[in-house]
Amino acid sequence: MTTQPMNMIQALNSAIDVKMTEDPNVLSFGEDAGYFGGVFRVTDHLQKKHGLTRSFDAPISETGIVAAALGMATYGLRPVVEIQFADYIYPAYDQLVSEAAKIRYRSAGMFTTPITVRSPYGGGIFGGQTHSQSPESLFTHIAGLKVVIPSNPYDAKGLLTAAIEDDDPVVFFEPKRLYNGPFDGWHEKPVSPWKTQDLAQVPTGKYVEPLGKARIMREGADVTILAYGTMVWVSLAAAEHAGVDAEVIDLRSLVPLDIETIETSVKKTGRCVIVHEAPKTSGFGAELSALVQERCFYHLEAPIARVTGWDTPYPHAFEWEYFPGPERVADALKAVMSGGR
Amino acid sequence: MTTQPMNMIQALNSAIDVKMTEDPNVLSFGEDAGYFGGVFRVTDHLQKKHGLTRSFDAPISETGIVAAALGMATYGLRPVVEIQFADYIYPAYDQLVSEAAKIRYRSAGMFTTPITVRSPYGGGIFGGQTHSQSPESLFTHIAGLKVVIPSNPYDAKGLLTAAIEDDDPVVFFEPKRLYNGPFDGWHEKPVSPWKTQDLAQVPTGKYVEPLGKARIMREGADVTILAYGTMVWVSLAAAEHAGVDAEVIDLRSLVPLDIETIETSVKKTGRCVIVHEAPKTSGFGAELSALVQERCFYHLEAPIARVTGWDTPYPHAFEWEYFPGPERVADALKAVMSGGR
Amino acid sequence: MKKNTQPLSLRVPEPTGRPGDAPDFSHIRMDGPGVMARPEVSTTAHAMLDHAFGLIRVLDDEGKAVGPWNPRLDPVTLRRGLKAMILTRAFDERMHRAHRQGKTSFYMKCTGEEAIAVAQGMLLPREDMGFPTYRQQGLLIARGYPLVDMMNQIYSNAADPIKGRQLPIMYSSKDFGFFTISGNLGTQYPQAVGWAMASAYKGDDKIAITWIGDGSTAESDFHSALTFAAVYRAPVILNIVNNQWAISSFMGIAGGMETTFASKAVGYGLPALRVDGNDFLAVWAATAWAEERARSNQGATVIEMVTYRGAPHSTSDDPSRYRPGDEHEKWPLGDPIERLKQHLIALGEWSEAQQTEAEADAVEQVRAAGKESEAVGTLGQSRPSVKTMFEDVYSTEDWRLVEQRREVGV
Amino acid sequence: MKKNTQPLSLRVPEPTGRPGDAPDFSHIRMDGPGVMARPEVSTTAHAMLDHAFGLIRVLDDEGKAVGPWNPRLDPVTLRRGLKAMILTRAFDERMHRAHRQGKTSFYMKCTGEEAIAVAQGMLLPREDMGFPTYRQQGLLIARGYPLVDMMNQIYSNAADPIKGRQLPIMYSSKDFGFFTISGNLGTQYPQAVGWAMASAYKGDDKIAITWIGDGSTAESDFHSALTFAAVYRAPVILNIVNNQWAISSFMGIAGGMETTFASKAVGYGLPALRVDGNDFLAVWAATAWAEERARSNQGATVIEMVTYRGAPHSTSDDPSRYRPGDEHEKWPLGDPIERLKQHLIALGEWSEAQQTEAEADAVEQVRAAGKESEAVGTLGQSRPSVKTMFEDVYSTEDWRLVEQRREVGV
Ligand SMILES: Cc1ncc(C[n+]2csc(CCOP(=O)(O)OP(=O)(O)O)c2C)c(N)n1
Ligand SMILES: Cc1ncc(C[n+]2csc(CCOP(=O)(O)OP(=O)(O)O)c2C)c(N)n1
Ligand SMILES: [Mg+2]
Ligand SMILES: [Mg+2]
Repeated sequence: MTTQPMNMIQALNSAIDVKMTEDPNVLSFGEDAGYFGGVFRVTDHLQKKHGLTRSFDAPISETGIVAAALGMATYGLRPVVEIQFADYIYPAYDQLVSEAAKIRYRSAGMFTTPITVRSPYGGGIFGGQTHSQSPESLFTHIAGLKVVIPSNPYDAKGLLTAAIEDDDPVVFFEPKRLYNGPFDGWHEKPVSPWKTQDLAQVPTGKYVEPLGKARIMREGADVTILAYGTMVWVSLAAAEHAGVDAEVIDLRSLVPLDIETIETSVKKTGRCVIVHEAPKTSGFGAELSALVQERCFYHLEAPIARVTGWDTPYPHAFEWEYFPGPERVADALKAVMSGGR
Repeated sequence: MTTQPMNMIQALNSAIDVKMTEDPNVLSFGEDAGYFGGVFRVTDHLQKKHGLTRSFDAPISETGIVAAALGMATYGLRPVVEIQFADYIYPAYDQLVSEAAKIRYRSAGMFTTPITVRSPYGGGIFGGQTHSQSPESLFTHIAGLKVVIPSNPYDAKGLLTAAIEDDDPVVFFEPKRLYNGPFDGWHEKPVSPWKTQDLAQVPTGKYVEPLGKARIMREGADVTILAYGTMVWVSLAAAEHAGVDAEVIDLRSLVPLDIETIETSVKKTGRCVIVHEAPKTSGFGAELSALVQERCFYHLEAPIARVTGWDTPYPHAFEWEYFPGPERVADALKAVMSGGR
Repeated sequence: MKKNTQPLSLRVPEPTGRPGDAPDFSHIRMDGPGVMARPEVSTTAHAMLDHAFGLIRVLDDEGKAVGPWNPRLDPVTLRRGLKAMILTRAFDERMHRAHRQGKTSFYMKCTGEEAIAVAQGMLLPREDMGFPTYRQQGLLIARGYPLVDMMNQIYSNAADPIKGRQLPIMYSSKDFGFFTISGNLGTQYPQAVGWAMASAYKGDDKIAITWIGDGSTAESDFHSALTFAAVYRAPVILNIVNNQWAISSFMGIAGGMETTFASKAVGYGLPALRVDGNDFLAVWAATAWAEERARSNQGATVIEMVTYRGAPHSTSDDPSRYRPGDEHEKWPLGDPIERLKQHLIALGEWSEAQQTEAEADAVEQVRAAGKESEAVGTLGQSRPSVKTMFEDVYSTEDWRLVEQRREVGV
Repeated sequence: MKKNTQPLSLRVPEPTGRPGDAPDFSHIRMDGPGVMARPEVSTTAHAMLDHAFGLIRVLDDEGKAVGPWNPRLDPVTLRRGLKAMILTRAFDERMHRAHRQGKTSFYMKCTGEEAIAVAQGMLLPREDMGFPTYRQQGLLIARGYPLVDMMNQIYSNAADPIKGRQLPIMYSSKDFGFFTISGNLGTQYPQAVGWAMASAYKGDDKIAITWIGDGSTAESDFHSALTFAAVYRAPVILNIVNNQWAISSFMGIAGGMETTFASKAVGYGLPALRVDGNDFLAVWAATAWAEERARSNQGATVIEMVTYRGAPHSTSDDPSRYRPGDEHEKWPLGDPIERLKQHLIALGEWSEAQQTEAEADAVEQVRAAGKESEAVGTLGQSRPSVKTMFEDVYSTEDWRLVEQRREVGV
């Protein structure tokens, strides 16, 4: 298949475009997502190419967007909707938790809801507390929902394609800090654009990266780092910074979770550091820590460490103190290497 | 102070009544919570006693109820609102997460929101998937919210009083299975009413149980059980059933969490079992497991175990297979005692 | 700078009557039968504002069908409607009793509201999806859904079509155009709009119909549904079933003392019809009007069905604690079954004897279904296999569910 | 059984013009100045339905104040209003420039909408709490809030009154009756209702006022706000600022082509006023009417302010990509500053020279404040101490925050 260097925005756009071309039941809508193509331009050109009724603007009602998508999905369509920022997904929370997640179960499979809810998430863009949140764990707790987070253009397209084709509702969080380049958390250094990266060589046609398979971004012997989204790149930088031979695992999908890859790695390394941007308490790192501990207890040589956002809202002026950067991750790596005491 | 045997409904009612009597800024409202006194009668008689404007019915709009309470709180009132079932709190999720939790922070303390959001939660009442949920972990992830769950009438009154007096927003979940008696999960045996229990001797006047203090319900040497709500009684029954000398800790408040009591106990016993009714993945048990592991790693003699609801919606016909009963908890205790292998 | 002459005070609305009081319905605008005009289906919402405030009625006090909304149904259809309402009521009676007998944990009746779902279920084909609340059992019954399947659901037994997953009465039937009921109020309303949008998107000809209670119009989803319906001109019929009560809260707590529920359509530019919901013919005619509008690509209609919840909210409820005991008797729009019966008798197409026979027949149908369902088992005596608890969470079981299922040993 | 004559199709509304097209505002109902009657404040909502569809205007094309809504303001007040609008615009200009200079990460202007917040901020005392969106900076400015404090917030510097916690322009000032702005659209609307209910509950005399954008009326909170306001008759003024655009979406995506935004009040039984939002006098008069209604315990009023968003949505936006470039110039209701200036000149109370002087003075005030604020520091150059990051999460720091603060080493 021909490939092309793409940034993450282009890769996501291409995934939707390819699916819309292939399947007339796929359509896309959201706030400013039609004519304008979305505030981050992920749905750019789709209206022009596929027509007004297949890519359109929606009223500013996140609950209405998800509810309408659910109704469409039970009709047989595969709507891909955009929530402008993950910080604004809460008004739709009831429709996602009480409806999307439960319609298949409560109807014994009579009705199903193959919707994809895309939403840019995460910080590092000076967005303040309402343009920076990482609410993924609020969805991983909900049986019936799938939760997917890519870290690079190649996966973004492959995973979004899988999400659209998936017969279950998928919440697809896009690390907006990575839209234009692989940001590693050294925020004072210039960011290199995606085109220099292998994972930005994206096939122009259709391909699928299956949900539930992690990607080992770096093999290593000493410690396993579990990360997703922007934190994958921060973790790679941190491993280098700390000079630790870390195995960096990009989870890619939190639900379903690739427990095998995690377990194999931690059993090999005997150590584990978990990194995410969301606040610590009840973040997805808690679940990962619990799972690793349950399954690898007798292999662990040090306590599992979590490096996360603080238990505060995301503060505008303290972006880089809040953001788990490579130094904080490196400190955790070193601590874990020395037994965590 | 004179005490009186009360069931949990009466104790909660008494807490609100006492506070309304003492403080004209305390008021109560919710769906059917006024004239009728609530579908579980927790606000019974309050309208008659304190007047129409201090205890009234609200439109069926959970988001409106919470938002109105927030507005009132910023004016200086201390509203106590009822969400009829915890399963119906999601429409209010945005107001709780984006507003209640953040108003103090984002205004640097200029505006504060001392609201109490009461809601019956949990299963064991044949309520099916929309009258049985335990959504507590979805609130523990939100910095700025407090989350409190009593397990007996005495604590219910003392903690609810503390919640109303607290200057932060408190989500107060009431284990509805315990409203009338201390249910231990042996669902085929008759339930003894509260009046036979010490913790149902409730002072008629005002007292406060501070938030953030756990209660050790049973001292023990072999293993620590962390539980809250109905699961406290299930855990006590399980310890007996398993014949294990378990220390049973009733957390009472999840945020703030009494980490000291937890840490001290697990360091003593070297083993830990966590029990909750919510689904396992990203339940509050995950956070507890991660915390215990981080703080007591070198004291642990077996993996920490979680006994929880399954990762499915709450199924009407399989209530007792879903509900973590004493047998499942006992199995976990035994497994942990034998090293968890 | 403040200009108050007297202190403010908080107003909390109260119903006209509480237990012990005499019922008083004077606050409800009642127009006589036949007085409301029937506008063309293409009329703009703004040009028919009156219909948001008036009351469309066809049957008069003598059981005669009068005025422009008379749908002129043939006697066969009328008798089918009457029988379906009778059957619905008989079903409700029996299942309510089944609850008292401990055969189920829960039941909800629609007593007094039968005309709505029955007429609409008959009028619209099954291909048109209904997004119901828990008081539209009449839709299934009118469409001939097997009573025994309803009972199996109520008993969560081994033959329950939805495998014991839901609270009793939360039916689901794709084939009968009955969307899986949610326990969460209001959520179905914007979903119906989305479903209707999908039909339009595909260039199909199916429309959607949905119902919401007076109390539940306060939910957020009501607003998003009407917004989306108006903006995308969705082919959907949006019913508001105003039965005066929401558990113990009278409709004033949802704003019903300030204006009509039908008038909620005005702010979205949607046409509204306020209809006597206890008048089978009025319900039919209004629905047919809305149907024509939807099918001809002219979009959604909001219909307020003015009725009265004759029964307790559910088996968990006791209305004698919060409303006058004889409110239902005094309800000015009467009983839908009585009124259609009277109409058919007035037409010479029905008799008291036939009524008695139809009632007996309904009881017998319900009894037979009950026997069949109880043979499978009532709540707790029979149920689907435990391993189904882990199915249908996702399209395929993930490792967590496999492990958890194994833990249960199934 | 289906009756369609032709397949359904999905309608997606489109604006009358896109880049390159000629602006076309013919879809917006425009009444002439002075034509709308001024009902008694005690009029029922139903008796003044017309006001939800008409347009209240006072200033005519010559700058004369005409009709029953003329508030007959004295020249001192008028000049104060004009100057506050000029200052607001000057502030916007400078901060927009500050963004281009890299001094802040973000800014939002209210160009063309100044009359609304300025008139309302002057009319209502500070004890009345305003629950704003991000385009009511005029409220703070009209009430004399220090410009330097606004800038300090925008720069998240060490003197930021809210300690660098929020995105630029998300001001908060209890003392000036300005509720902490939320980045989440709509949430403030029902909170304002709750605040007003609290005032009524206490028997006080304070009222609340709140604003929402045309686009944001689609949010759930809009519905809950109007429901609660109507049911509890809350003393609150509910403004809908219809500036025709919501980022790139024209108001038709919020239903604005189906009916007026003011008419959204009808379904709640609330009175509605549709007002020329670029007419300082009309804004003043309508607000005074609503204020009187609220203060005299007659409840809430919905006011649609018809205006136009002259500037980009924010510094992150480029409207030339989605709307005709000259739409603002062609906007039929003109510019609020120009119109009030013209009025004052027509009254003989103002001159072009005074205007030039006032503009220069405004620029100077802003420049002085800018100097003071920049002396503290612009974004990234100065900020509150890092340990404040952990404060105000709760009334007291819990152990987690203590530990996390220590981890940062502060
Ligand atoms: C989101 C949500 N909130 C609250 C409830 C609890 N509840 C169930 S029925 C009901 C009353 C509904 O009244 P109405 O809408 O008038 O319908 P009716 O029962 O009269 O048919 C309430 C409050 C619920 N099921 N879902
Ligand atoms: C809940 C929520 N959803 C989406 C957004 C993103 N957003 C910010 S402003 C805006 C447009 C608002 O338009 P309108 O209400 O008309 O106000 P205006 O900007 O025109 O003043 C959107 C969609 C948000 N801030 N909050
Ligand atoms: Mg009702
Ligand atoms: Mg706007």
